[in-house]
Amino acid sequence: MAEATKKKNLDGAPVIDFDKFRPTRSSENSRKRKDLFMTGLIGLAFVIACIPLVSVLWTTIVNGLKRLNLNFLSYNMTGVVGGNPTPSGGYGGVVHAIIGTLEITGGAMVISIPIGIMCAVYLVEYAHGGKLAMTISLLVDVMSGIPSIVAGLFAFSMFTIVFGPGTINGIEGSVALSLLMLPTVVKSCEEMLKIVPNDLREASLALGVTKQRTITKIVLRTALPGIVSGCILAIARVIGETAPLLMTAGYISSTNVNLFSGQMTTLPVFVYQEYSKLNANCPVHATSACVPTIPMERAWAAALVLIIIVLVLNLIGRLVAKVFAVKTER
Amino acid sequence: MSSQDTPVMQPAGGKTADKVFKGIAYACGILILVVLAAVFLFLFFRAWPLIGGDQSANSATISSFTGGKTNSFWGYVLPLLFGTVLVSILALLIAFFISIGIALFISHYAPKKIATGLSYVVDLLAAIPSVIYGLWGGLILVPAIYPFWNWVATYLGWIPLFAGPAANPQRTVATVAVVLAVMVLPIITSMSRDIFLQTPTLQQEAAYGLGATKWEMIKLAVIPFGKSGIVSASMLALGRALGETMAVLMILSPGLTYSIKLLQASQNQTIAANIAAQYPEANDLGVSTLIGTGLILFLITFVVNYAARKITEKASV
Amino acid sequence: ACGDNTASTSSNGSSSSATKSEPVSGDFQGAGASSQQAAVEAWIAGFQGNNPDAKIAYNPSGSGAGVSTFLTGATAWAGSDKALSDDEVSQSKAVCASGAAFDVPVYISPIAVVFNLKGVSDAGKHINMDASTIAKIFDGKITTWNDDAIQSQNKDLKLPATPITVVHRSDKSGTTQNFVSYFKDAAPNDWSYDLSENWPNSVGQGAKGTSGVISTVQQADGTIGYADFSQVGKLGTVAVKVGDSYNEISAEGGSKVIEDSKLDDTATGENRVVVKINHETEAKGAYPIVLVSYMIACPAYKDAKNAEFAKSWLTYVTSDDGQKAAQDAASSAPLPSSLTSKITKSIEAIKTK
Amino acid sequence: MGQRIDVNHENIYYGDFLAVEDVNINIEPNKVTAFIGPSGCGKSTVLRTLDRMHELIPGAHVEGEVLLEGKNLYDKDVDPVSVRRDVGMVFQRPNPFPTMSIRENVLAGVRLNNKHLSKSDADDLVEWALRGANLWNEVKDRLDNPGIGLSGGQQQRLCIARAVAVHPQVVLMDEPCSALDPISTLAVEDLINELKDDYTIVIVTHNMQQAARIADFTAFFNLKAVGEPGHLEYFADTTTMFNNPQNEEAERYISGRFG
Amino acid sequence: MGQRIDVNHENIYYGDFLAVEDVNINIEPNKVTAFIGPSGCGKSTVLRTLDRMHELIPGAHVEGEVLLEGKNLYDKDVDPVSVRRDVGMVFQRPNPFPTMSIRENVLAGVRLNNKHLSKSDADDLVEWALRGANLWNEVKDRLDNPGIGLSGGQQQRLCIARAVAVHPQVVLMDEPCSALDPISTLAVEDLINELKDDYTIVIVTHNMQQAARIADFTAFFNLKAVGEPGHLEYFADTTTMFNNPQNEEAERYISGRFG
Ligand SMILES: Nc1ncnc2c1ncn2[C@@H]1O[C@H](COP(=O)(O)OP(=O)(O)OP(=O)(O)O)[C@@H](O)[C@H]1O
Ligand SMILES: Nc1ncnc2c1ncn2[C@@H]1O[C@H](COP(=O)(O)OP(=O)(O)OP(=O)(O)O)[C@@H](O)[C@H]1O
Ligand SMILES: [Mg+2]
Ligand SMILES: [Mg+2]
Ligand SMILES: O=P([O-])([O-])[O-]
Repeated sequence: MAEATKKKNLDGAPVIDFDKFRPTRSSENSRKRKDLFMTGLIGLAFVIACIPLVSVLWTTIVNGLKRLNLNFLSYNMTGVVGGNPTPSGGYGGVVHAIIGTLEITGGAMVISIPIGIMCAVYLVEYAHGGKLAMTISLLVDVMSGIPSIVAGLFAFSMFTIVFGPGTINGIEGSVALSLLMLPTVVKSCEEMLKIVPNDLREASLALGVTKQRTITKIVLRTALPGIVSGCILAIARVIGETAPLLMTAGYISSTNVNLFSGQMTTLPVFVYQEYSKLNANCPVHATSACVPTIPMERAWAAALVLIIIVLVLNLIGRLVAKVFAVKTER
Repeated sequence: MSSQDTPVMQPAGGKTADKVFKGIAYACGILILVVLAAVFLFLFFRAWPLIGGDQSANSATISSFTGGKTNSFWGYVLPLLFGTVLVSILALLIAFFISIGIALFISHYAPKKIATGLSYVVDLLAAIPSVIYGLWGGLILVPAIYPFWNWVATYLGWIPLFAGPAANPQRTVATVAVVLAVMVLPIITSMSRDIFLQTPTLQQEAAYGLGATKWEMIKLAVIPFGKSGIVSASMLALGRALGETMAVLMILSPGLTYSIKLLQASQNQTIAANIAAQYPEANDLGVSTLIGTGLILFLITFVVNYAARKITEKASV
Repeated sequence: ACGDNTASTSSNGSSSSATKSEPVSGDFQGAGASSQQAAVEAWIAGFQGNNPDAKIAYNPSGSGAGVSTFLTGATAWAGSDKALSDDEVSQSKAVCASGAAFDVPVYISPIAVVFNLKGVSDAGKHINMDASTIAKIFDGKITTWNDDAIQSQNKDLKLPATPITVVHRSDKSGTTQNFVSYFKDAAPNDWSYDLSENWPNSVGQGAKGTSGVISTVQQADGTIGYADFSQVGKLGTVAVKVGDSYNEISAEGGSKVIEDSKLDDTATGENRVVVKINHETEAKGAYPIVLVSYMIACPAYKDAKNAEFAKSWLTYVTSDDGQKAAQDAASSAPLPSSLTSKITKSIEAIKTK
Repeated sequence: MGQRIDVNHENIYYGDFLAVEDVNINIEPNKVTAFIGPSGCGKSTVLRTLDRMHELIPGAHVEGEVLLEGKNLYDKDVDPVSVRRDVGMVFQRPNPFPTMSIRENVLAGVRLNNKHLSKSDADDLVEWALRGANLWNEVKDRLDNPGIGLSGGQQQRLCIARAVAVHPQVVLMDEPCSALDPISTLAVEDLINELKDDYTIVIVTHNMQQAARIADFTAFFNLKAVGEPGHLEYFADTTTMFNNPQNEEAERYISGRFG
Repeated sequence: MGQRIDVNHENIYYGDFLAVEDVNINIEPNKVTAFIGPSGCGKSTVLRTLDRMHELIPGAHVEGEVLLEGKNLYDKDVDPVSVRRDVGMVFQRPNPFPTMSIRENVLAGVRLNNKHLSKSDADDLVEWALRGANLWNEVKDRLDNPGIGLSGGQQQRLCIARAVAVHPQVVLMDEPCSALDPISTLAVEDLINELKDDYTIVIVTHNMQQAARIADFTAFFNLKAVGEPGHLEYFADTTTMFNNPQNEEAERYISGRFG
């Protein structure tokens, strides 16, 4: 067919010799090889990463299971002397640390989740990318990089300056942790609010619903599963913090349920303290019930408990997210 | 049904609630600024004796921290800063490519069922506390990794970074970087996985439709789409690495030099681990000094995150 | 409270002759040296045997933090690996109801020089060294195990050419200070550094805490480090030259040094019992590298309950019962009788009511 | 009953950008008025000023008057929230609330305004609105299923039901059928025809046949060039517009028709 | 030059769900074949099996044969990557690569095989493809601007240019105009008319007028009920299909037409 005569489109178009661009066998092969190579590399990345990850979990589980039993979960560390068994037949436990962990993280949640959500609401629903909002969202990003030890120093400085030197209590730890949680909460909520389709806001507003109710009943409700899982990630980020809590919440071997007074032990701090003890002494006349390696065994068992708590939290979060899952179109 | 002739535009209820809600939202936004300012101010206040206090006492404190190697604050903090940055960047370098690989594996290579499981495992790993990584790194990894680093030092020793002899046990920057890489890997992985999964199907099909292989599709559609997400994930990861305390504390054999001999012990130390190591035995002035170094760490992470954020902004325009 | 392991009254109740006073009750807090932790745990258990209503918490946050906390008045006593400085003594006047704080030794623990050397430590053998050799090793002057300086003191051992890896504490530590103060006294020519709780040189490797040192030493062949006696486990220990003999580490050996030591007369302030360890002792069977750890208390408290508690607590801790409990729990050395009367006098000075 | 809308000298801005210029139009009560015109000429923009949705866009504002039964919507004392209650809106893409069942979607306008309805009142309202939206028979057995589970056409009718459930006087529709298949489109068009007995209806459409089929009046918007503000070029009853337009631009646009 | 496609006994699955059943169709070279039918009947699904895009959906698979000039695309030894190069595709919504300039978008496909394209070759190719897609005059001055900055219709033509730049034998289009305004639609329709000289074109459309205007052959797909598999109900040349269909279902569907 005489091409040029018919097509007005291609008038004046350069003539292309498409044979030149035909894929050659070698180019095809090299592309295929590259594809295969990258597939291999990506698979390999995965395998490489699995080695340490599996090793961490495996070590913790194997070492942790040795001492993880009901007794360990129902007693604290009072009256535990050296490697000797306690009257209940155990070797001390972590009930005080579990309570401390839950209360301190709970305190951090109570502080940071409402603030975080409202801050995200401000950024997404009210600020519309104004200058202040840009600054705030930039600072939130920056804040997410605050090292946990700095958060600890901050809470320590604040409490010792405001409430007098030597102040150590659970809520001080909560404040340190909430500083770490806050940016994570804000950012994940922000993301979640952003992906709520604008259609829904407009639909609600067009029904004559006030902005506040649109936000609480439509936007936040639609984003809820995402917010929940975001908050869980934030909790997971802080529940294992050790360094800031060493400074702020201290360490105690008995159970303290008062978040606002007295020292509190958390699981990670417990793990660290037991690791620091390394070995317990068994005097020469001790019976065979005395276990010299008991502190390390307790450390691993507590580490396992910590991992299990994190796992359960994750599961709960996912379940919540699934049950309330919201399908927005596309 | 009847059309009740409502008067036109009667005032709607809920105006007060509307205003209060808006006020709270604004206040929470502002609170972020206040909190950051508070962090800075409280730290600064506690570190004040470093500047406003008795300088000879300060010198004595620092000299006692360093065994007399230096008695100036900067002489103390700069090597720490160097060590902090060195370890974190190494960790990021190690983790980055592997994380992107895993993220792609989960988002585009693994069968759906496996991918869900893997994602879950990765999310879980992000939550493993650093103290556990510290235990694992110090007790399991250090002896296990020695043969490898020794091999590296033997055959790649001509590269200054790997100058031998490899310390035994390997409580070195290299090993710590590996542990930190493992720790930050889930962060980068899970964030970039989420982004990769969001790549519009349309873009991916556009690439496939042109006859792209899977990898070419990823290069054409997935990576460009995820670029800024990857940067911000890495930034978060770097932030975490910069401030990581327990794992470094429990593994690294510290030193206060500007050395880059990754395989030798007692070369570098990080600010965060140094604070944790010195804090328990520090007296009042010592605590001020440590808080001073903490303030520096705070400013550094601030600057790094700020810069990274600016990069992300530019990239996404 | 929830989950408490009820203290076994039977174990320590048998000989409660020392403490006849009224049982104390209430919540009491202490903080300080981590080295004392194991002993304090035992003391708390023992003390509660006689005073079941006393709740005692000890935070092993470290000597420095412990003293700082004590000086804010937040704790009833502090544990510390070193005696108070003059400054701290004067600061304490603000906290104590009257007078200044004082310190008494409560815990004496030998510091082991541990090593891991194939063919020696795993065969359960000791290595003999004198102060100067140890100092040179820890200063990086002696770098292989078969160095003449070592070999010549260990005629019956065939030492390998393995390089020596020194392992020291990376954190600030009372153990370090006590350890190097031994060099300063016993081998001053081979140890030029200032006395400090921080490790002064960059020889070898640092590790966090006693546990870090022990696990590092365990991890490689040719390592040598120092650690509290109770943590030695299966590692080899160095027998230290005292006079003409090489003495292995033992609790009694530790006591003997203290017995042979004088009080530090530079420590100003009433009731203070500060030991100046005689590292150059030639006493038979003595082991000269020891850590002496103190408890710090006020002679008078603003809170009468604290006063009562402090008196009763310190009395128990320094009693034979208390020292026995610590020996069992932490393989520490008992306080030598030469000190007990002074200590008792200081404690008696605490004003109750 | 529907209410009339009169727009006088309306200029509409996005920030500094004048998007639509000097619109004057009288929208008759209980009639269907269609807006047509090329893309970007400002049909949606004008529509959204009729219930003050326009001002939700940051920086957007309006000059001139929009009179609803003689009362200017943009008067100081007028609360935009209540304007939107009187003037309902249906959007291009169906947007039922994904967290709500069909029933709750219909009731959303009432419930979200914190009005408490007895169960029987609610049931009545749901049935009335869904019947009005021609959807009752299709969904009456699954009112508690999520609204998002319906087909596109059903979803759009659900959105119409939701809009009418708050008893507006006017219903605005922005290309309500453009995301629908032909069969669903027919259903929605039928519905519009029925709704005009009770409401004043304004509809934006790309589809001139649709305008011809359902509108009583048609407004043709145009724009001189991209970047220039759009304007109302020609307004007439639908028969005139499509058979005998007295405006050259409109004629050209309509005769360039196809589809 | 275009190539012919013959589909024999094709069953298409999404996992276990049989979406389309027993399709047999012969697509003539250098003609435009339109797929019409109600929503969900499987038009897009069938289209996507013609260049093996279908199998990209996890679990999706195909039974039967699709012959491209006699060669079965689904043979073991056929590389889907090269199939997709020979059979280009244009999608419902325009999807230029957002990070690339107009120029780079056009070259994206060619670059895959020719890493080092000389500048002049590249320039020629870009001009040729953009002219072919009727876009050259509109964009020739801003080839380095991002492709995403164009209007919808321009973007769609850019996507067509990108598809033809790799010089395929067949171009598949899935409702290429449904997101476009009428004027852009016209431009794309004109373009399709011209493209058939060089390519075999298969187009899915909702718009029967469009099919009537541009297609040489029309395939009517139908489905008995929701959840049932779709099937090819009737295939005929376009004149027959719209004027005198020999199939009752097709007749009903077409006469229910509007728009
Ligand atoms: N949110 C906005 N911000 C800034 N300008 C806008 C915005 N929305 C629309 N515009 C501009 O206002 C003008 C009118 O747009 P509008 O959406 O009202 O047109 P339309 O006639 O509805 O077009 P279409 O038929 O494509 O829906 C256009 O120039 C458009 O670019
Ligand atoms: N990704 C998918 N997974 C499972 N089922 C699918 C998928 N895509 C389409 N289907 C199903 O396959 C059938 C055919 O869908 P298809 O999209 O091909 O129809 P269509 O004729 O193109 O419809 P439309 O006109 O709405 O585009 C429908 O029942 C649909 O639900
Ligand atoms: Mg519009
Ligand atoms: Mg389709
Ligand atoms: O008790 P330490 O000071 O050696 O930790």
